[in-house]
Order: sequence, then C-alpha cells, then structure tokens
Amino acid sequence: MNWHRFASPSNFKRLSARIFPWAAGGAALCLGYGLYQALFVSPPDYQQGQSVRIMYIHVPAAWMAMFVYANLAFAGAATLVWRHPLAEVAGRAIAPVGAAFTFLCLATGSLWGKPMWGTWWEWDARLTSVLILFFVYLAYMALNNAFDDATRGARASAVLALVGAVNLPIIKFSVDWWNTLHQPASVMRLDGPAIHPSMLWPLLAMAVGYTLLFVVLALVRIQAELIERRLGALVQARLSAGHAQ
Amino acid sequence: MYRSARQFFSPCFFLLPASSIDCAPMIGRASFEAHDLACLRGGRIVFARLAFRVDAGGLLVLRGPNGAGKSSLLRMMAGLIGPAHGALLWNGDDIADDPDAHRARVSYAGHSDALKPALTVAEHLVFHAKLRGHAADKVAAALDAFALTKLAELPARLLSQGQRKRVALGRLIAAPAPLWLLDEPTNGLDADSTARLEAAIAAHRETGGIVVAATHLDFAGAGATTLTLGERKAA
Amino acid sequence: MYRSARQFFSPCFFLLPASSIDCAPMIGRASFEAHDLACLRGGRIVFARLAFRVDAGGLLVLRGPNGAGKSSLLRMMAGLIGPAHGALLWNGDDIADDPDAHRARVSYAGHSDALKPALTVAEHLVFHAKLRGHAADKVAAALDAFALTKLAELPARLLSQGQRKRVALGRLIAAPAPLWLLDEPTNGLDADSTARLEAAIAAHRETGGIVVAATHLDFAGAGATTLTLGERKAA
Amino acid sequence: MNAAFALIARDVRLAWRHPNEIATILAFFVIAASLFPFGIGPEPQILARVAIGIVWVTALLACLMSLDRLFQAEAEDGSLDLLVGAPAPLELLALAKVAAQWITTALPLIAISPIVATMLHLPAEGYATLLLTLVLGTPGLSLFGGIGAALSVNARRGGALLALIVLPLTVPILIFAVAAVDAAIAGLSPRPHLFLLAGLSVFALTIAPFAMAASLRQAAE
Amino acid sequence: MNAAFALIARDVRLAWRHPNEIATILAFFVIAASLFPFGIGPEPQILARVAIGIVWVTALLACLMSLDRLFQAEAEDGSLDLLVGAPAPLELLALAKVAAQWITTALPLIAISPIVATMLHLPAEGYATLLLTLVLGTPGLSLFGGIGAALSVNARRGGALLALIVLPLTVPILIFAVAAVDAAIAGLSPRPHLFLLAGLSVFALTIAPFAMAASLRQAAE
Ligand code: HEM
Ligand SMILES: Nc1ncnc2c1ncn2[C@@H]1O[C@H](COP(=O)(O)OP(=O)(O)OP(=O)(O)O)[C@@H](O)[C@H]1O
Ligand SMILES: Nc1ncnc2c1ncn2[C@@H]1O[C@H](COP(=O)(O)OP(=O)(O)OP(=O)(O)O)[C@@H](O)[C@H]1O
Ligand SMILES: [Mg+2]
Ligand SMILES: [Mg+2]
Repeated sequence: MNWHRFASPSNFKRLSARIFPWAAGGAALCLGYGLYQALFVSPPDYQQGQSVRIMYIHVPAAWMAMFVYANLAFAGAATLVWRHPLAEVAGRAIAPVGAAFTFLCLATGSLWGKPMWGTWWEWDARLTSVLILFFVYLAYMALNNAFDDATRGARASAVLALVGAVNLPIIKFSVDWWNTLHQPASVMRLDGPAIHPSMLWPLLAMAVGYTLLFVVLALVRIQAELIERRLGALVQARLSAGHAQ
Repeated sequence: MYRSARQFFSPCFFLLPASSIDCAPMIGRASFEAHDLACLRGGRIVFARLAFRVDAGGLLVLRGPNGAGKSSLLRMMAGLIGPAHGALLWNGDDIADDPDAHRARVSYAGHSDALKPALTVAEHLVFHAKLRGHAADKVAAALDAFALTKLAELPARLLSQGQRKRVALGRLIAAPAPLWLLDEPTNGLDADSTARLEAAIAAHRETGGIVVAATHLDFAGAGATTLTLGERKAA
Repeated sequence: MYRSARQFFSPCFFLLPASSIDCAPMIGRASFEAHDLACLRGGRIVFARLAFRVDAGGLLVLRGPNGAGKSSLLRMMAGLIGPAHGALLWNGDDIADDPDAHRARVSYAGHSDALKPALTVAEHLVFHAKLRGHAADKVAAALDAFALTKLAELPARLLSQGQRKRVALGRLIAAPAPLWLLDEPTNGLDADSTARLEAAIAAHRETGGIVVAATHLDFAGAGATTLTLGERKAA
Repeated sequence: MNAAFALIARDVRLAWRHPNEIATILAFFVIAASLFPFGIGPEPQILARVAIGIVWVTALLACLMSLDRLFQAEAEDGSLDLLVGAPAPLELLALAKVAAQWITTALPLIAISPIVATMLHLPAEGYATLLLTLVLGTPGLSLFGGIGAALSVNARRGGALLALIVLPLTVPILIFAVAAVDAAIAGLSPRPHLFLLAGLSVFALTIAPFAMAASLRQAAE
Repeated sequence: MNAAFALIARDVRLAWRHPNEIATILAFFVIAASLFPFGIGPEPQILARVAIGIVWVTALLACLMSLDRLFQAEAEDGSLDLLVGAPAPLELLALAKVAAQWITTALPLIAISPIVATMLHLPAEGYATLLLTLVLGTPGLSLFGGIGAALSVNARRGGALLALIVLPLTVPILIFAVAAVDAAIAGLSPRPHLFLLAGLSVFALTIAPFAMAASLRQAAE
C-alpha cells in the first residue's frame, strides 16, 4: 500500500477532530441567535415590510456561494500545483455544499423577487451571473465524476475551477458595471456599511453561522470521502491479492 | 533540435546507483537506467523495486504475463506517467528533471497505431518527422525499411492490420531518436516484416541507440538483456 | 435457438462443387467450404479463385503476408461482407441463402475486443451469451477456460491488453457455436494463455466444431489444413 | 426477444453505472435553454412567446447529443460486429438500443422540462400539453435520431452529420408539438396536433428499425 | 513553432479531405437556425427581435459540436501519446489544434452567417456588426471550447459534458456580442461591447494553452 498518500490525511483527521466541536457549537449558536433576531426581533423594512426577513437567509447564502467557490478555486490550485491529495478530496467534498448555497441564494432571491419585483425570475446581470456560478458548480461536479480514475477527475475539475473563477468578480461587480434591478452592495463596501445596526447584527450573525456550518459540512464530507477512498483502495487490494495467489 | 545540451555534459560517472552492478563497456555515451522504480495505476501497485540498466547499443526485452505491467513501464519510460517511487535516469540524470529533453530523445510505439484514416502513409511519416522537429528527409528511408514504398500514397483506412503496424514502426526511422520504446511491436506483423523490424533494431543499436521492447514472443537480438516482470501478478 | 432446422436436413451430398476434391471422412455432420471465392474491398480485388473445405473437427489456418486478405476472408466467412464472386457453403448450402441460420452457427473474434470499459468481465460474457440466445450457464466455464475467474468482477477498463483479449476469447465458450472464426487470436497473449487457447480449440474440435484462424505465428494443431493467401499481394 | 431485452438491460446498466451522465444531459438541457434568454434578451413577454419553441429545440438538441454515439461507440470498439453477427434480428436489436436511449435520456428530460418552462415564463395553461407533446413526440425523435446515428457510423464528425440527417426528419414533430402547446395556451383544443404527433412517432416506429438495420449492416462490411 | 504549423497543416488537410464535414457543420447551423421560425412562428417583427440571439446561439452550438472530438479523437487512435511525447511545447500544439478548428469551422460559419441573418429578418444595420462580433468572438469560443474538449478527454458522455463545461464559460461572449449588435441596430456605438468581446478572446488566449496542456498531460497518463 502507498501509505504516504494517506499520511497527510491522517494529520487532517487529528486537526479536524479538534476543530469540529467548536465549529459545530458555534454554528448552532450563531444560526440560533441570528434566526431569532431575524425572524422576531429585527424591525420590518419601511419599504419592503415583512418580506425583508428573507434577506437574512438570502444575503449570507449569496456570500457563501462566492466564498465557497473561492475555496474551490484555491483547492484546485493546490491540487494542480502541489498535487496535494487532501486538496483533491477537499474540492470534491465542498463543491456540492457550494452548489447548495448557490441554489439557496437563487431560490430565496427568486422568492423575494416575486413580492419585490413582481417576477420570479429576471435575466438581470446579477441574477444571471449567479446562475452561471451555479452552472459552473454543476459542471465541476459532473467533470469530477466523469472519470474512472478519481485523481484524473480531481485534476480536470481543478482546471475548470480555476478557469471559472473569472465569474466571481463578475458577480460581485455586475451591479456596478451594468445598471440592474438588483440592489448594489450595502454591507460590504469600502466606505462602511449603509444599513441600520438593528438589521446589520443579525445579518452578520447569520453570515458567521453559515460560515461555521460550511466548515462543519466540509469536515464531515472530507472525512466521508477519505473513508470511501480507503475502502476503495482496500477493495482493490483484495482484488489484486485475489489474482496473486 | 529541441534536445537540451545537458545530456552531452552529464556526469555519467557520478550518481551511479549503488545497486547497479552491470557496468558493461559502452559503445556510445548514453545510458538508461532505473532504480527502485514503482508504478501505481488506478490506486494499485503494478510493480515495485524495479531496477535495470541499458547502455548505448543495448536492447532490453520486457517479459512477463498479461497484466504484469510491461506497457505501464514503457509509458513511464516515455515520460507519459510518472513513477510512484524511484526514478529513471538518462546518463545519470533523472528524466523528470528535464522532461522536454527526455521527450526529444524518446520514440514511443504503443499498442495503438495513431493513424488517421484519411491521411496517406507518406503523409503520416512526414507529419511525424515535422512534429518532432526534424526535416522530412528520412521518410523515404522509413518507407523503405518497412516495405511501405508501394503503399506510400494509400490512405490509412485501406491498410490491413499488419500494414498499419508497419506505418507506426516507420515513425521510428522517419524521426530518429536515441531511445526506442516498443510495445509488442511484432503483433500482427508477417515474417518478412518481423525480419525487417529486427534489422532496423540492429541498425539502430549499431549507431549507439537503445531499444526497450515488450514482447511475448521469441524476439531478441545479440546481447539482449531480459527483464521479467511480476510473475505473481499472473491472473 | 434461432438456428434454422435446415442445416440438419440439408442434402449434404447434393450440390457438392465439382472442384471440391477433398472428401475426407467427417466426424460430425458439418462441413464448411468455399469455391471460386473472390473478395473486393474498396474497389480492389483482394483475392480471387479461392477454394477450401473444412469438415467437422477441422482446423483451417489462414496464412499470408500482411494485406493478403486473411481478415477480409474471415469477415466474409462470418457473413459480415458478401463475396464478390463464388460462394461459401455450409453443409452444401450457400450461407447467403439463410443468413440468420449462418449467424447462429458462427462465433467471430476479430481484431478489436468489443469491451465496454464500465462493464465487468463476467457481465460481458453473460451479455454475450444472452445476445446469442443462450442461457448464461457456460459463463463459468468460459471464465475458467481463460483463467479469468479471478478477474471476473473487474471492470474492463482496468484490464491489460492480453487480459482484454482473453475476455474476447472467453465469448467463444460462453456462447457456443459450431464455427469459430479467429483473427490473430494469439496477439498479445502470454505463453500460458496461448496454451489455454490451443486447449480450447482442441476441445472444440473434438466435439465436431470447426475452427478457422488467421495467424502469423507457429500456431497449429493436429491435422490442421493451411490456406496461404496471395503471396503476390505482399507489399 | 430475449436478446433485445438483454441489450436494453445492458445499456440501461451502463447508463446507471454512471448516473452523472444522465445528470450531464439534463444540465445541458437546462443550460442550453437558458442560453437563449442571454441571446434574445430578458423581456418576459418575448420569452413567453418563444418559450415553447426553445424548450422543444433544446430538448431536441439534448436528445441529439446523447444519440451522437449510439452506434458509433459500438462500431469503434468492435461490438457492432457482434451485434450484426448475432442470430437475433438486427431490426430488433437496433430498436432495443433506441429504447434504452429513450429510457435513459428522454424520460429524465421530460421530468425536468417544467423547470425549464418556468424559467422561460411559459404560460401556465401550456404545461400539461407540453408534457404530453414531449411524451408523444420524443419517441419519434429518438427513432429518427437512431436512423441518423446508424447512417453516420463510420463517418467522421458524426455529430454534425447526425444533426443534418435528423433535423429535417424531426422538423414535423417540432411543428406539431409547438402548435399543440400554442393551441392549449390560446384555449383551443390541442387534440388534432397531438394525434398528428403520435402518428409521426408511430410512423417512425414502422420505418426506423429497417432503416437502422440496413445501415448498420453496411457499416459492418 | 514548426511542429505547430505542421499540426495546423495536417488538421486543415484532414478537414479538406472531407469537405462534406465542413458542409455538414454549416448545414447544421442553417437548419438549426431555421428551426426557430417553426418554433416561434413566422411573424417578422418577433423574428427580427430575436434574430441576433438565435444566430449567435446556434453558431455557438455548431462550434461546440465540432469541438466535441477535437482531442478525443486523438486520444482514441493513440495520437495523443505522440503529441504529448513530442519535444515541442504542448501548449503550442494544443493551440495549433484549436487554430485549425477555428479555420475549418468558425471561418466558414462566419462566411455564411449573413444568409442565416437574412432568413431571420435581421435589420440591415446589424450585418456589419454581426460579422465583426463573430470575427472577434469566435476565437474565444474556440479557445474556451478547447479547454472543455481537453478536460473531457476520455470522460464518459463527452459531448454533453463538454457543453456543460463550455456553455457557462462562453455566456459572456454571447452577451457582449448580442449587446454590440443590438447597439448597432439601435443606432448606438457598438464599440465598448466590441472591446470587451476582443478582451474576452485575448483573455481566453492567455489561459487556454496552459489549461489545455495541463489537461492533455493528465489524459495521457
Ligand atoms: C434569484 C435572484 C437573486 C440572486 C441570484 C441574488 C444574488 C445576490 C448576490 C450574489 C448577493 C451578494 C452581493 C455582494 O456580496 O456584493 C446578493 C445580495 C443581496 N441581495 Fe440578492 N439576489 C437575488 C434576488 C434578490 C432580491 C429579489 C432582493 C430584494 C429586493 C435582493 C436583495 C439583496 C440584498 C439586500 C443584498 C445585500 C447587498 C449587500 O448589502 O451587499 N436579492 N444577492
Ligand atoms: N488506466 C489504467 N488504470 C488502472 N489500472 C490500469 C490501467 N492500465 C492498466 N492497469 C492495470 O495495470 C496492470 C498492468 O497493465 P499493463 O497494461 O501495464 O500490463 P502488460 O504487462 O502490458 O500486460 P499485457 O501483456 O496484457 O499487455 C494491469 O493489471 C491493469 O489492471
Ligand atoms: N475497409 C476496407 N476498405 C477497403 N480496402 C480494405 C479495407 N480493409 C482492408 N482493405 C484492403 O484489403 C486488403 C486485405 O486486408 P486484410 O485486412 O484482409 O489483410 P490481412 O491478410 O488480414 O492482413 P494482416 O495480416 O495485415 O492483418 C488490404 O490490402 C487492404 O488494403
Ligand atoms: Mg501491454
Ligand atoms: Mg488481418
């Protein structure tokens, strides 16, 4: 067996065992606080009324969609440049999580769009670029699974993740470059947030909660993936031991 | 052309692996050797702890049952797959250090013939010479060496199995390179063509070239070394 | 199953071509012969005026230089291409008269292995048996005959060249048919597998089967007839 | 018959062993359909006007992509010789391959077509008829596509050749399907169009097996 | 460099030897575009409104169909081993293959695009800009397509996977091209859009060779 390939994964296991409880606890806390604040405490918007509460789900999901993609691109670079087996596994593990956040962003945005803009879907630059992000996630997952050899799939999809990273600035700045239906950034701007603190705090709590949730999901999925690979290697070893006799 | 100057100045006497005991007198300057080589395919170890050494003018015959890893070893020698462990050395330098230089010195003829149905025999050879940075002046010799001259203007789709193989082998002559890697080169060849291949190999070795060939048949040449791969993998 | 009843009642003594002189005693009932056969490929005559006769239990070895038309003849025998002239007769009946019956009695193993990368070795053999209207009960014997039992659950993509060839040959056993047509069946096989193939051929002949094999190697069996194709086409 | 069922089972198993392939075809369907709004512009009223055409055209293209290598792959790995050489009628075997393709591609496409229709603002009255046209029309698509796939075996750049052969054959299917949905949206009865659509599929079923078998026999020469 | 030119020459010669393949791609373009009037209905004012989008989307799909086997064919017949093993930089060789594809597919497409545009009643002011967008944008299409083709070598269900990879990458090209022609028709300057289009093609040119070479090396493992 080529144990050196699993040497770093075993390091990972120790590290993740240490992080996991904190991340899980933190996620529960932040999401609990954030949701309570968002749904019951924070004021309705003077323009949007109660439907503003979708924001606390939608906006952090949008941030996470992009943040996870940035991680994916980084994992891709690590796969290609350092050929790190853990990076391979990580990319494979986090892509569906990122796709799920993107889908959440699209779904909540679309739910929100009906009362606000009077339509479920609009081919606006921001919405469209997020849809493309979702497609790139799908393509990444399809490519990752398209090969018999897991390493080949990981490397091919890593190239795609890097090429697809162009889309991130387009999403971020689409609202500034084209005049769109979607509103421009009000939290993450250079000159400080333009949003009332009673809405800002729950929003930030949700954002931190989402991030920790992502960490938890990523750790679990990476470990599942590692176990699956070990199992695959064992089965293969059994089979080849089979012919050896 | 693309060949780096490094191979001519490589310290042939340095870095000789301790395990290498075969120090036969060298005709040319080149040597090709492996130490402690291991190959991993699809997560399985195909072979490990492999070592060999061939010097200029040498012929290494790879033998072993189906699935022993002969083809994998040849692809590794060609630089198409990387070793899981150990290294292949040309004149003492790890081939992974300068893959471009290694590619320039290898001519690989695998299982598949790499023929385009619509191109003629001659066009295949001319293209291959140019692809490898040579002029097309050896093409006539290549056609001659494998009795392809009369087929030169036929498109590849009209060729029989053995004729196709001969075109693939003609590439060795059309674009000369010091190291020939041949995967079951006699498959499908008739007696006459097999004799021609043996002649081509002998001529190549005479000029100091190195040949590595995988085969299941009685196929050899003067002074050939045989490397037998993993008996135990037989299945 | 799909086999027509005709062959059992065919008037074996009628219609014997005048040119056919070989009237050796027959073990089984079957005979396979050609007279005045010609093959046209891509507008060129590959061979013409070909005649042969094999009886039950016979082995016909096709020889000849590359491009002589061995593969073309085998495809013609399999009913995949039609003769430009003349006819192939099974028990005296032109095979073109009842192509369905002929297909049921032929098992053809060509140059390519017809393997799907994602299917396992066993699945290939089971599918082939069913495709030809048989039950899957011979699959275990087929795996055994070519030492594939341990590879049975491996997907074809993981097989080496020789292992692939063995799966292709395993089809002959998995879906029995009286007439085996083998195109260079030993290509890529190691010594052990070649011996297994020879044993399988001998066993098939013992039960009255007929084998036609094209080869460049010393590959034969007791009482084999050799048919050497067009020397002059050599090029 | 057994041989044909064995072939269907093998092809479905091949597809099942790689479930992401079906997902890939579906994703292609969704993405290609959403390309048109990029090109045509986002105005809902125009999109709604062309929605049904886009759904059908992209469904057709998705079907084509999956048909592309239906027989080509068999020819390349040598399986075609075995199929043509099998004692079962080649017409039946060709039909079995098309059936497997329909099960693994067209059925999932039909299942997600409502999502695509929503993205394109198809009026709500059209959904039921859209599904019905897909159910009645896609067998015809697959069968005509099968003819094209058999004809283009051994031709290089099969994909485009396939499209060239298949598109004219499938134009009538497209026309009647669109007409049916348009009628439903306009509050008229889509019945006559649906009958014509079903008729086309039945017609395809009667000629396709023979056409496919004939071209496959030639391809194996 | 010589190796790259030899490769371009070989691929162009291969295409030239089968002129009907180019014709097939062109016919696909024309037929697919002319399907839309069937799907959408023949009203000239609606057609004119969507013409530019349809021309571009079908050009994109036609390009995609021809890219499908760009590297896959090389992998299947074993040529890929020879290309990867050649002493010339693989980046350059991959670029040469894309260049040959562009010459043999995109150029003829551009040449007949006015015919398709006429069939769809594109306003006369749009023709010059349409040609310009095709000239500036198709290199980007081919390059992104080349990345997809290299990534999907030996993948299962290559065609649809290729589409899934390439379509999201090429959407920006589509958007700017359509915006440029729309601007021209509206009497505005298409300049900024054209610059962006050219910029995208240049961007593709800078990353595609490396992405393709990396994927091809993996494919040859
Ligand atoms: C499917 C439809 C939608 C998508 C794909 C979408 C996408 C996004 C994205 C990607 C962001 C993050 C922007 C950034 O960090 O700069 C975002 C933020 C935001 N979205 Fe949406 N959105 C959608 C619908 C809506 C709707 C209908 C509304 C309400 C009118 C809305 C309101 C917001 C707000 C307030 C932010 C926070 C902006 C900030 O403070 O930075 N979105 N959305
Ligand atoms: N692409 C691949 N992925 C995973 N495993 C592979 C791959 N190619 C080959 N193998 C495995 O590697 C082993 C060695 O294969 P290889 O083709 O090198 O054998 P070989 O010695 O050339 O055999 P043969 O004499 O049959 O050609 C085989 O057991 C095979 O299962
Ligand atoms: N599909 C084809 N179209 C046209 N001509 C063909 C075709 N296939 C083979 N030929 C021609 O028919 C001749 C006989 O080919 P065939 O493959 O039968 O030879 P073979 O005896 O099997 O040779 P080998 O020993 O090399 O396999 C060849 O000269 C070839 O040029
Ligand atoms: Mg081998
Ligand atoms: Mg032959």
